[in-house]
Amino acid sequence: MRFAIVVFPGTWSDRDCSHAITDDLGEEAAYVWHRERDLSGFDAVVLPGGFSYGDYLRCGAIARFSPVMEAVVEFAKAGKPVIGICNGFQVLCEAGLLPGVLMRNADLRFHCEDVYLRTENANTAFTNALMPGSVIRLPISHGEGNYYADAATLDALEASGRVAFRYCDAEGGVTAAANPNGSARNIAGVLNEAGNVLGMMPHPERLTEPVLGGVDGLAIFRSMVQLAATKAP
Amino acid sequence: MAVATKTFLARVEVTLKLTVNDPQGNTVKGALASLGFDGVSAVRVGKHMEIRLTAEGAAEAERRVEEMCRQLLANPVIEQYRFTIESAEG
Amino acid sequence: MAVATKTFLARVEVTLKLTVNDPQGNTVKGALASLGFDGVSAVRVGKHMEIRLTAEGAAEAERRVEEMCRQLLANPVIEQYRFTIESAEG
Amino acid sequence: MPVDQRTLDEVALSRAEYERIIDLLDREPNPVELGLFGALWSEHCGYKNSRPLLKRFPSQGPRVLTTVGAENAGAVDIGDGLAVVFKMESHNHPSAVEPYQGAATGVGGIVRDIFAMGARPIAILDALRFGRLDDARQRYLFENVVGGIGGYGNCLGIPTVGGEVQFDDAYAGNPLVNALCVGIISTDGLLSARASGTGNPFMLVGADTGRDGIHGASGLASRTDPTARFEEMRPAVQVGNPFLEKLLMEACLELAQHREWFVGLQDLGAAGLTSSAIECAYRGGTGLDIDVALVPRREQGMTPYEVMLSESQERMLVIAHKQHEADVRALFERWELHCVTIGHVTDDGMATIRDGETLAARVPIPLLAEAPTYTREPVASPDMARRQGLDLAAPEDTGDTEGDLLRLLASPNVASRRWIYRQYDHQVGTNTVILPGQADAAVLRVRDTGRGIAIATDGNGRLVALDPFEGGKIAIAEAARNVVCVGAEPVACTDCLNYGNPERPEVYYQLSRSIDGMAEAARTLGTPVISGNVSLYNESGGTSIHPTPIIGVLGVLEDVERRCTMAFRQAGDVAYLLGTPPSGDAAGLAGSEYRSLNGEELGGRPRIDLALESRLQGATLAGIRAGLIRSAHDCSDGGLAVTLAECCIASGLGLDAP
Repeated sequence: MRFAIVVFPGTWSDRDCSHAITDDLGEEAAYVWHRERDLSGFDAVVLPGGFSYGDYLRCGAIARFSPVMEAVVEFAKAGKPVIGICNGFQVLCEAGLLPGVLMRNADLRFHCEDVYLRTENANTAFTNALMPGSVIRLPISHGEGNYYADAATLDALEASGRVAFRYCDAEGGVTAAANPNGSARNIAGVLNEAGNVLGMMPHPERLTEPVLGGVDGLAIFRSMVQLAATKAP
Repeated sequence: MAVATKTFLARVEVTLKLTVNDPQGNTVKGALASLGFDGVSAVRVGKHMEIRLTAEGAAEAERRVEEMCRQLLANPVIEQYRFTIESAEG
Repeated sequence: MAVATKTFLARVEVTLKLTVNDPQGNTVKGALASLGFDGVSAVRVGKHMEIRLTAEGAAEAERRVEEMCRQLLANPVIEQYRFTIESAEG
Repeated sequence: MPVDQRTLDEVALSRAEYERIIDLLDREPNPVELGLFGALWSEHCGYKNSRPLLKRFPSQGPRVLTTVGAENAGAVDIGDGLAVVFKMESHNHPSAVEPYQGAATGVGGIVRDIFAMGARPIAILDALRFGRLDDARQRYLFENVVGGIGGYGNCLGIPTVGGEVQFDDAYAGNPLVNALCVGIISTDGLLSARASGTGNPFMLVGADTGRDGIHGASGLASRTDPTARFEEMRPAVQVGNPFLEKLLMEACLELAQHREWFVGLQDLGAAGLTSSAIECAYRGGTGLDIDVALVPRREQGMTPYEVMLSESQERMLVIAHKQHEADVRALFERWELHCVTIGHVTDDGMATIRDGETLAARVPIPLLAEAPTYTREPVASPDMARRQGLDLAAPEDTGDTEGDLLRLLASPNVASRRWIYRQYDHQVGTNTVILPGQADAAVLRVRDTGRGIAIATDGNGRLVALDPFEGGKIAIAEAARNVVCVGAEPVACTDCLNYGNPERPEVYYQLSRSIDGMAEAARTLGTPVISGNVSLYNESGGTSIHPTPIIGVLGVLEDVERRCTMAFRQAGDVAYLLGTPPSGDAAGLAGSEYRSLNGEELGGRPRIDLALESRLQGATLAGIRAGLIRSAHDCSDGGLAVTLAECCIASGLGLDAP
C-alpha cells in the first residue's frame, strides 16, 4: 500500500510517519511537497503533525490554501483514506473536510504527555484493527487541541458514529480529569460523513515500536492497510 | 492614464463569538483582579491586525479587506470580525 | 448616597513596536499575496482585548485601563498599546 | 580627535584597548571600524578573560573529531561511522530583558551552530537558574523562559529532552538560560566554517536584517554593570521566528548533501555578520570584501555599522564555490528563503567593508580576530574562607523526619519538573527512549544501529561558590554520574561557564580555580571538553551570581536495550548505596538544600575523591551492562532520603530500609 505523506513548510512529523509506515508496518511511503498537485498512484494520504507556517494566524489556516490541498480534497471525495494527525487534523478542519475547530488548550499551555483513548467506533477505515470500546495509550503534543463544534454538529457526529476516539482514563472512563485540553465531550478524533477522512490530535506514529514504549499506534495504520486489502479487486 | 491608487490602513478586529468559551479572556480577567483592578466584569481576547494596502478608493479597499477576512483572517465557525479603513496617505 | 457607577467597554489594541520584527505579520502578508490579494504592502498582527468595567466616569475608566495596559496587558519591552473607551450602558 | 569615553562604553572597549588599536592600525579607527573591534574584542566573542584559562581543559581524545574553537561545535565519533555534534550556549542577559524571546532566540542560536556543522539536530536541553519563586518577578521570568524554549523548540520539531533548574537568591537579578543542542551526522559529513578560494561568494541566507540586538555582543555581555545598561538595550531585543528557522535548517541540511557546491557554512550569532564573516576568513587565512548595500534589510536607513553588527535571528552565511553560486541560490529559493551574494573571498587578508561606492572599513583580519587576552591576579574572597569555616553541626534529629522529607520533596529545587517538561515536545523524531523525569539523563536511540546516546546537564553554583576547585570537580563528576546511571559510558562534555565580573579578583579566582577542578575531573573521568561558551559579567547591583559552570555530558550506550532508569523494578530487589558512606563530618551537608531550606547560611567545605568517583562510575556502568543493576539513581540535591523517595515515586513500589 502506498502512503503519500504531505509536507507543508513547518511540518515536522513527516519523517516519523514515514518510519512508522515503512520500517514498522512494512508498507510504502513517499513525501509530497505542498506545491505538488498530483496524488495519483497513492492509496492513502497522511497529513502529519507539525507547525505548518509556524501556526501563525491559526493552526492550519494558511496550509489549507497550499496547492496540494486541492488534490487532497479530490482524493477524499473519491472515497480514499485521508488521515490528519495533530496539525494535519487542524488543516482538515480549516479546509472544511472535517467539521469543527481546534482551539487553544483550555489551560493555555502546551501539553506533551501520554493519554488514554477509548475507541468509540471500531468499524472504520482507521479503527478496524481495534476492538470496540478498547482503550489505547498514545502521546499527544500540542498547544491547540481543544476540539470545538456547536451542539448540533456534536450531536450529529455522535449519532452517526463519527466520533472515532475520546480521551478517557486507564479503565476507559470518559472523565473531565482525563481531558487534557478541554475538547468538547472529550473528543480526540472525528470522521467525515463518508468515513474515509479521520482527524485526530494524538500521535499514532510515536508509538509503533517496543523501544518507544508500545505499539498501540500501529493499529491505526494497520487498519488502513487491512481496509485496502478488503477493498482490493 | 494610470489609475491613481491611494494607500489605506485597515484595522481588523477578530474576536471569538460570544457563544464560544474564551479561556484566555478568563485568565486575563483573573490576573487583573489579582492585581487589584476591581469592577472588571468581562474580558475577551482576540486578534488585532493592521493591513496597509493600495486601492483606487476606500470602497474598493473595503471590499478587498472584507474578502480577506472572509477567506483567511477569520474562521467563521468560532470567530467574528469588524474592521475600519482609514487613509494612510500621510 | 452610593456613587452611581456606569459600565464602560474598553477596546485595547496591543501591537509589536515598529522596531521589532513581526514574523507572524510577514507570514500572513505572504499568505494574502499567494491568495491573489495584491497591493498589500505590510501586515502586523497583535492582540485585541475588550474589557467591560464599571467606573464613576469615562475619565476614571480611562485612567484604570491605562494602568491595566501598563501593568499587565502590554509588554513594554516589545509592545505598544492604544485603546478607546465607550459607554456600555445600552 | 580622541574618542570620548561614552563612545568607548557604547562599544565596550577600554581606553587602553582603544590605544592599542591605534598602535596596531597606525591610525585612528573610523566609527565602523571601532564597532567591528568593539564586537570582536568583546568578552562574548573575544573570550578576553577566559581564553588563557580555557587552554587548561583537555580537549582531545580517541573519539574527538574537532579542535576546540576551530568549528561551530565539537564532534565525537560514536561508532558505525556516525558522529555526535554538541554544544551549549548562554542567553542570560537578553532573557533578563525579555524572557520569552530571550530564551527562544537562545534556542535558535544553539540549533544553528549544530546544523552549521551539517548535523541534523536531534535533541535540546536547557539549564536554568532563577531567584526564589516566592517573588512575582522570578515567577514571571521562569514562566516566560520555559514558554520561550517550548515555543521555539516545539515549532522546530526538535525534542527538548532534559535539563535542570535551580532557584536561589544569587540569581534574582541575573537569571541563567543555557541551551544545549545535540546533532548527528556521518563522520565524513562534518562541514567546516572556513572561507577559502579567492573570488568565492559570501552568500547571506535566511531572514532580512534589522536593527535587532545592536550592541548585543559588545554591550550586553561585557563591561559596565549590565542592569544599568538594560534600559538602552531594550530596543535591541529580538523576536525569534522558529518557522523560518525550520526552513533554514532543512535547506542547510539539504545543502550539506552537495559538498561540491560550497566551501563553508557558518551561523550568524553574537555580533552577526561581523563575527561570522571575519571568523570564517580568519580560519581560512583569507580576506573578505563585503558590500552592506547588498544585504536585504527589514528597516530603512540602516548604516553600515548597524548592518554589520545587527543580530537579527535566523540567518546563515554560505561561502559557495564560484561556479555553483546559482545552484546554491536555487536550493534556498526552493525553500522560499532569501539567498543573496553580499561579497567575495579575497587573498589580501583584509576585511574590506563597502557601502555601495563608499569604503566603510578596511582592517587586517588577524587584528580583529585576535582579541587581547588578560590574565589577572586571582584572590580568594575572605567571605569564602569564612563560609568554609562555619560549624556545620550534624543536624539534630527534629523527631519529624517524615515532615522534613516532605518539606524537602516540596522544595522547588527538588520537586518534580513535570510542570516544565510537559510544555516541551520531548518525543518528536521518535528517538527518545528515556523521557524526561524517568532517569538522571535522557537517552535517544540511534536509528538502525542498536546503539543509544545519553545526555544530561548539571551544575551546582553553591558548591563552586564554597570551593571553586572542589566545586569544579564535582560539576563534571555529577554530570558524568547522571549519564552512567542510565547505562551509558561518558565520552565528552561541553560547558557554559556563567560567572560574575572577571575584573573583580575574587570572581577571577572562582573562574580560574573552578576551571582547574573541571580540567582535572575531565582528565580523570575521560570526558574531554570539546565545545562550550563563557558568559561573564553576570551580576546585578554590583553583586555577582554564584559561579555556575553548567556541564553537559554525552554518553554512549553500545546496546540501547541495556539502558536503565531510576524506578525500582521488582519487589524483593535489593537496594545498595554505592560509593562514600554518609560520613559523620559535614562535608556532605556543605551547600545542601536541607540547610538552605532551614534558612541556614551557605557554608561548609564540599569535597570529592575523583579516584573513588572514577571507580564508582566504572563499577556502576559494568553492573548495568551485565544486567546485575536493574535501576540506578544519582544521590544529589536533597540527599539519600530524597533519592530513595524518587525511586519509589517513579516505580510505585515501596522500600524497606532498616
